[in-house]
Amino acid sequence: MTVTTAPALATLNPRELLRAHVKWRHLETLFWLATLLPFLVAPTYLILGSQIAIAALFALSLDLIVGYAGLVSLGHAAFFGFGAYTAGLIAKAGWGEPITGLLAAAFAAMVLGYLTSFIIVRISHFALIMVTLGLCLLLYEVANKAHWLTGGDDGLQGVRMWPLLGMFRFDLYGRTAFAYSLVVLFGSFLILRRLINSPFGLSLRGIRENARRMPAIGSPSSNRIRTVYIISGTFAGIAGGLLAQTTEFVALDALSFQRSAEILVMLVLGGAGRLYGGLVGALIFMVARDQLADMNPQYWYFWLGLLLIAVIIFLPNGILGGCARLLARWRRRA
Amino acid sequence: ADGTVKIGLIMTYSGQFADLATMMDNAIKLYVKQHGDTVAGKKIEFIRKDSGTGGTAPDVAKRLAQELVVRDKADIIAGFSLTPEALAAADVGTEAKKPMVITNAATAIITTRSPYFVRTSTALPQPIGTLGGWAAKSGIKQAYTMVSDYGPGIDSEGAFQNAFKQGGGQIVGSVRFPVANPDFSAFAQRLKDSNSEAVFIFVPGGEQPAALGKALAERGITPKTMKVLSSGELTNDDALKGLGDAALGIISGWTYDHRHKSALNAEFVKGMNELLGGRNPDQFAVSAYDGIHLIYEALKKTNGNTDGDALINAMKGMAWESPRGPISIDPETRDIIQTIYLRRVENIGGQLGNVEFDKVEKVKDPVKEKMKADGKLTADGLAK
Amino acid sequence: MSTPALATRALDKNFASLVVARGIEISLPKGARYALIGPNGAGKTTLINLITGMVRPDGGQILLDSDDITGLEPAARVKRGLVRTFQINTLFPNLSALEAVTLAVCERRGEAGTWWRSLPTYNAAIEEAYGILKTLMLADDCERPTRQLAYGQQRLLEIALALAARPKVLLLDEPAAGVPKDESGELFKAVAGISSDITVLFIEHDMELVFRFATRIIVMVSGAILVEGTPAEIAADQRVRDVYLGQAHHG
Amino acid sequence: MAEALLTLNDVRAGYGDSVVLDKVAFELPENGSLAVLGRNGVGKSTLFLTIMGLTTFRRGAIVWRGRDITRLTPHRRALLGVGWVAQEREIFPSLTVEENLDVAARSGPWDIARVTDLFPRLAERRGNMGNQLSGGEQQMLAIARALMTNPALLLLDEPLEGLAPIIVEELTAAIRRMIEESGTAIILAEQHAEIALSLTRDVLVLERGAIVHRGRSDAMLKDAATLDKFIGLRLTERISG
Amino acid sequence: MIARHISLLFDGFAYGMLLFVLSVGLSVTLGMMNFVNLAHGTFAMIGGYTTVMLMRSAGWPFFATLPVAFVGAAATSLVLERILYRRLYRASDLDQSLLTIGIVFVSIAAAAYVFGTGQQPVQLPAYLRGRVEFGDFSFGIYRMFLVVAALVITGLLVLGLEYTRFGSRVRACVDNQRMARGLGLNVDAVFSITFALGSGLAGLGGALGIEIVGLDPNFAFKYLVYMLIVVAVGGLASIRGAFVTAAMLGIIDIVSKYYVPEIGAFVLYFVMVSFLVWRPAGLFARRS
Ligand SMILES: Nc1ncnc2c1ncn2[C@@H]1O[C@H](COP(=O)(O)OP(=O)(O)OP(=O)(O)O)[C@@H](O)[C@H]1O
Ligand SMILES: Nc1ncnc2c1ncn2[C@@H]1O[C@H](COP(=O)(O)OP(=O)(O)OP(=O)(O)O)[C@@H](O)[C@H]1O
Ligand SMILES: [Mg+2]
Ligand SMILES: [Mg+2]
Repeated sequence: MTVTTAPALATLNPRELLRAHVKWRHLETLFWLATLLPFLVAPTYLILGSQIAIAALFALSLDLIVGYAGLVSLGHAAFFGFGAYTAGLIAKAGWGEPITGLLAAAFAAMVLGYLTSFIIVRISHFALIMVTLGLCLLLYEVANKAHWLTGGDDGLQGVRMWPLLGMFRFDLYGRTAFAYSLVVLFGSFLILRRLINSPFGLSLRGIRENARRMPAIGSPSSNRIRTVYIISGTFAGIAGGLLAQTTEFVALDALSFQRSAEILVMLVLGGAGRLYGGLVGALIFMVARDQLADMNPQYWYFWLGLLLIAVIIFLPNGILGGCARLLARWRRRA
Repeated sequence: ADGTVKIGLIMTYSGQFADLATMMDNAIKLYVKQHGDTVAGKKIEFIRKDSGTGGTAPDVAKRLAQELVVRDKADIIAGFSLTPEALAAADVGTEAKKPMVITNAATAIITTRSPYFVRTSTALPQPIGTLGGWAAKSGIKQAYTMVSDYGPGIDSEGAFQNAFKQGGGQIVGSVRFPVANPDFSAFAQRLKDSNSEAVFIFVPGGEQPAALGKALAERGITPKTMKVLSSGELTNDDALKGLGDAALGIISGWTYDHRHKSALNAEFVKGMNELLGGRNPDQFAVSAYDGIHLIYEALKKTNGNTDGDALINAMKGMAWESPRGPISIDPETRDIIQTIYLRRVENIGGQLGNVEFDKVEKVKDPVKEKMKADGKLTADGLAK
Repeated sequence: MSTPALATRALDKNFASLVVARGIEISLPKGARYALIGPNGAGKTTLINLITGMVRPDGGQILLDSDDITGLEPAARVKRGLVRTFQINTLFPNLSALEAVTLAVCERRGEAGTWWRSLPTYNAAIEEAYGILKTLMLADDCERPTRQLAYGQQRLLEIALALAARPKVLLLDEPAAGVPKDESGELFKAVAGISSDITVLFIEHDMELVFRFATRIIVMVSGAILVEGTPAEIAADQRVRDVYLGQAHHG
Repeated sequence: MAEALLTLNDVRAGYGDSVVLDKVAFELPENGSLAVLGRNGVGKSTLFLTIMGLTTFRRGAIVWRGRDITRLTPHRRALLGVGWVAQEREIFPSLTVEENLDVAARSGPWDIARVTDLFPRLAERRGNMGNQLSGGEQQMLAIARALMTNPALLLLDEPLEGLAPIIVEELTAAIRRMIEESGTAIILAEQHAEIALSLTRDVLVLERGAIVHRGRSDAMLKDAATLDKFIGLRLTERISG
Repeated sequence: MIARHISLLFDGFAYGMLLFVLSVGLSVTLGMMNFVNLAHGTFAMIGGYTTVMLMRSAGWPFFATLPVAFVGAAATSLVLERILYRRLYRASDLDQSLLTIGIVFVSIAAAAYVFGTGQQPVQLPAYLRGRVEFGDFSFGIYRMFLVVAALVITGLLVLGLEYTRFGSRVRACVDNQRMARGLGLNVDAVFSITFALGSGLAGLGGALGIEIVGLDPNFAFKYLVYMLIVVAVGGLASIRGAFVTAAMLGIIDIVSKYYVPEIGAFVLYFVMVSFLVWRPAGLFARRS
């Protein structure tokens, strides 16, 4: 055999090449159908399910900047927490209507994103990681100081949600919570999926691949970066809002470094820059943690740690990345 | 389940506050070892849930509470290392009508958030308020307060200042340090500048008590030069080991010390030493021990009936002898009524330890007493 | 005499003590084919960096169609048709050639900001990108990730990206380096062929190409312009031989 | 006659799963010189990388002075005396020019003094970071750096790219001297076929990863037909015509 | 009055030196080798427990335990480097973070299992405790000791890494492994040694830190943020940078907490953010 070059494509329509990347696969349909299974097979796991969906949305929003634009943030909890407190405070103030509350959370996070975006476009790489972290920690301290408003370390109490759509109250089993989170997740996913597969998405990957070249092809990178940062923050805020509404409680923890780090871990675990990476990562991380913690409440993270290490060693670029690679190899062999 | 009673334990088994859970869990093991695992003909079964995932995550705590109810069909939930966890889970207990026995979380208002909360640890203002009152009584004129800048810290600051002022004392200054704060020298300097006669200190357990104590010592602030008053954390075994003689003379108002003299305590300490490989139990341990005792006794009273309201009613007003002394559950607030001990750090046979030199009996949580006085409390102890 | 397509006035730039541009004055008429030559480290690439705004000048002005673009962002200059290639490949390692060029085309057409339409629906852009790749002999490898392309192929992709921007003024930094002779001939034909009213300034060390494709030649030495003239004049210039050409070349 | 310096037997190599080189075999005598010609993407650089041990090796053997080095790690090969000038120069960006040379240095005739009078420019830019050099300067540095290792075999992957004609002259002269005087062997990939052929004794033409022609350089230089067939030199004709 | 400020400054400086000894190892592994080694704290913790165990169980004197702490951490890191880190030198920052977070988890659990969840107080020898008075200045003895230790470490490292060929070799290997190999550098060896050095320093830092910041299983994670801040603001790969930054942060932190304790928690983060926005590459950026 000789040099492996692609089959002569002169005949093939180039659009097909690009469409191949974006077309909706059966596997995806399956995946989303599968998310409904818990209702039938695991009705007592719905609360966990809703929290997984929330984490998945959070991870997905992070993937936008980390996986696609290549801007690593270690402070994404800032948006998550900001959204959470917004949703929580509105409900506490007496307006417990979930959907409008969620929109408010999104808007608040968007504003926060807009304000911080001015700072973050000026830096990159390690500095960016640390600045995002720093901003998040600052926000955390502010929330802690604003005891009168946020309840500080005790957490925000008295959050009361009205029934969803005036019909479904948030029940002990978490049926409403799960359905609600799932719908929001799916909706957001569709939007973000489209965004990823748009020219804008392509330009984000361009920024990730070579920020120096972008201006030379006439791309105003910093606007793009700010836009995506704001969008990402907005969806993180939605995730936070969801958590506040479904748990009817907000704690400082929503703004903590751990949150930021944990969500990044989930994303990388699943595979950054892969659309489904965040979802898979959140799913596997949270389920693994829940199960391990039940088996061994004191030392479970020993096993979780091993899991992370194993994944990174055997499936570089996360679970999806690794699988993709194995699949490709297997295809070539065949 | 008919044959068994399921008790769900929600504690920070892992993470930053894991040591709390270590203490509490071992105390529970000890109690079961001593009193068997069947009560009123029912087998007691524990389901352990870790709420310590990634720091303090109340959403997790609440989820765990919900799952204990809907999946594990737990009859009683106990534990709650931290205030936010308890507060987040309050509604679960209320909706599911399941008793929730708090064995640590110490913010005063928790029990006012659900009629199914019962507390066997302490409401911080209990010991701290007592300490403040005692300080004023014992003729201390001025005090400076230093607390960690978070819920419990702020609670104790308030409690001490109120009690101290009511007793005629004067607060000459106060400062709050960040929760994460590796170095205290700046605050030590401020304290020194204040030339106050006495200082009240609250820091959470862990590495900070020792660090703070050392910083004070480096500034020449020791009980010899300034009266140092504090909660129990600053004078627990680990802290004292780190502090050394600089700690001699620190006065603390607290609920429990393993040196407390009583047959029951001696047995308790002995048992805990075995389980903890030589370490001595602290207030976390004893609170959990009492928590399980309360559950056992309540079950006996109801003959194994695990109906939530029945159990809560059984618990209300229950009184017994704990390793820390006589304690009871206030039927109005469902919070603990206990003896607060005033102790001084002394050298006992080459080892530093707390020596009780005074005590105030049957102390209630002053915060809720005030709420009651102001009519802010409903008949069953809930916030209006 | 029409206004020059591109001109610089007294451009200055120092890197610390090192002078890389001193009073640079060039003026390229529309449709001109200029070559910029000079010893290694003379400041040729830096000049392109200055013109395209990737390096800020210490002093001087840059005029495009006689309006001052000195203060403009690099991207904005590209939008006005001032486009460059890089001497050292500056590509998107994990994008396929097709994606990269399509991206460039979309940017030019101002479509790269829209996030609600899916990429494959941008028919025209994709076709155009594919066309460019064809002319540069990259069609067959157009869906392989850039990093997997041979160096020469990557050099070609450099130019493809530039062409995708539909330049009015095109600055090529050693476009033919790493490309076999005959292909580099094709390449220059492709570039020269694009349209006669496009102004081209190219840096090249391959004298055969220079003498063949340049209508005029600018010679830079240590940050300053030494001479400017027709190929014949330059080939004859003794100073140019001494500092740059060496003895082998005789017109 | 003495054993060959470097021998490749039926080598198949590539990147990961994709195979690039196949059935590549040749022998290079001590202080021999070999030109490797071919269009873009035929595998010239891959050949060099394979000799350095930096590709996925699949079949065949590489023998160095009678010793099989097929499984030897790259740095050991370098220590044996293989010097490599990568096509993309691969200067260390966070090292100064001087440090770039210094990290490579091994005892022998070539030292900083000697390389800097081959490329005086480098002396002037001594303190610059690797990424603050002009393209040509980087090329010079890459060559100089390889020389600092005082190799017995020098792999030159398009070393003339981006160099001013006058430098090219000096460099080619230097290479010629190396082959003739210091007895260094070279393998040279170059787009300027004439220069490559005029510098070397033997030539080898690759196409799609396989050797399609081997012979004497001078012969090929004269034989326009073959040249045309494999690399096409119409260009020169066009210019003259 | 003056005396108070002198001792404040001194305490700030000493606190800075604490941050320095905790972080300097990281500016080797993360800075020089740019491996996102979030498990730095793990190696610090190993050093800490080594010291505690030797002092408590084996009754070693404090000073004797320090070299062991260094070696212990270095040795452990060598093993991990062989089986784990080495595979990821070329991987993305993200993969590296994931691996090292995994290691942190494992190490915290392991420490909790082996040593228990409690604090590990140490009793320093008398001559390191308490304070000395110069007139009306008073300085903690241990703080002075920390300062000296930090100065020594800095001196040695600057000499060893910034003025020797080894330093540039490391940077070469980090810049471009393939080329470094091609030039005959034994990349694996260089990395192993450097990594061991960084982790050894972490271990030493951990041992020196206990007295002030205590030691429990969470140590591996608790101070990570501080470590990262020092390295980031100081500029990757710059030992001097780490030193100056640590000193500066320490002083700013202490002084601000003294004058405006209300915002005590903000200052450090605020300073970091503004510095990084002003100088993204850090104060003493080595790379250009
Ligand atoms: N960022 C920088 N800092 C300092 N000096 C630099 C920097 N960039 C380039 N230089 C120096 O400026 C001079 C001009 O560089 P430039 O790339 O313009 O040369 P050139 O004419 O393009 O050379 P070549 O023909 O080799 O590409 C070189 O000597 C180079 O060392
Ligand atoms: N990292 C890689 N992964 C996969 N394939 C590669 C990689 N690098 C090169 N190739 C492929 O290997 C083949 C040979 O590449 P190589 O760089 O050896 O060609 P070359 O002869 O050096 O070309 P040039 O003259 O442009 O330098 C090309 O088809 C190229 O696409
Ligand atoms: Mg140049
Ligand atoms: Mg090549």
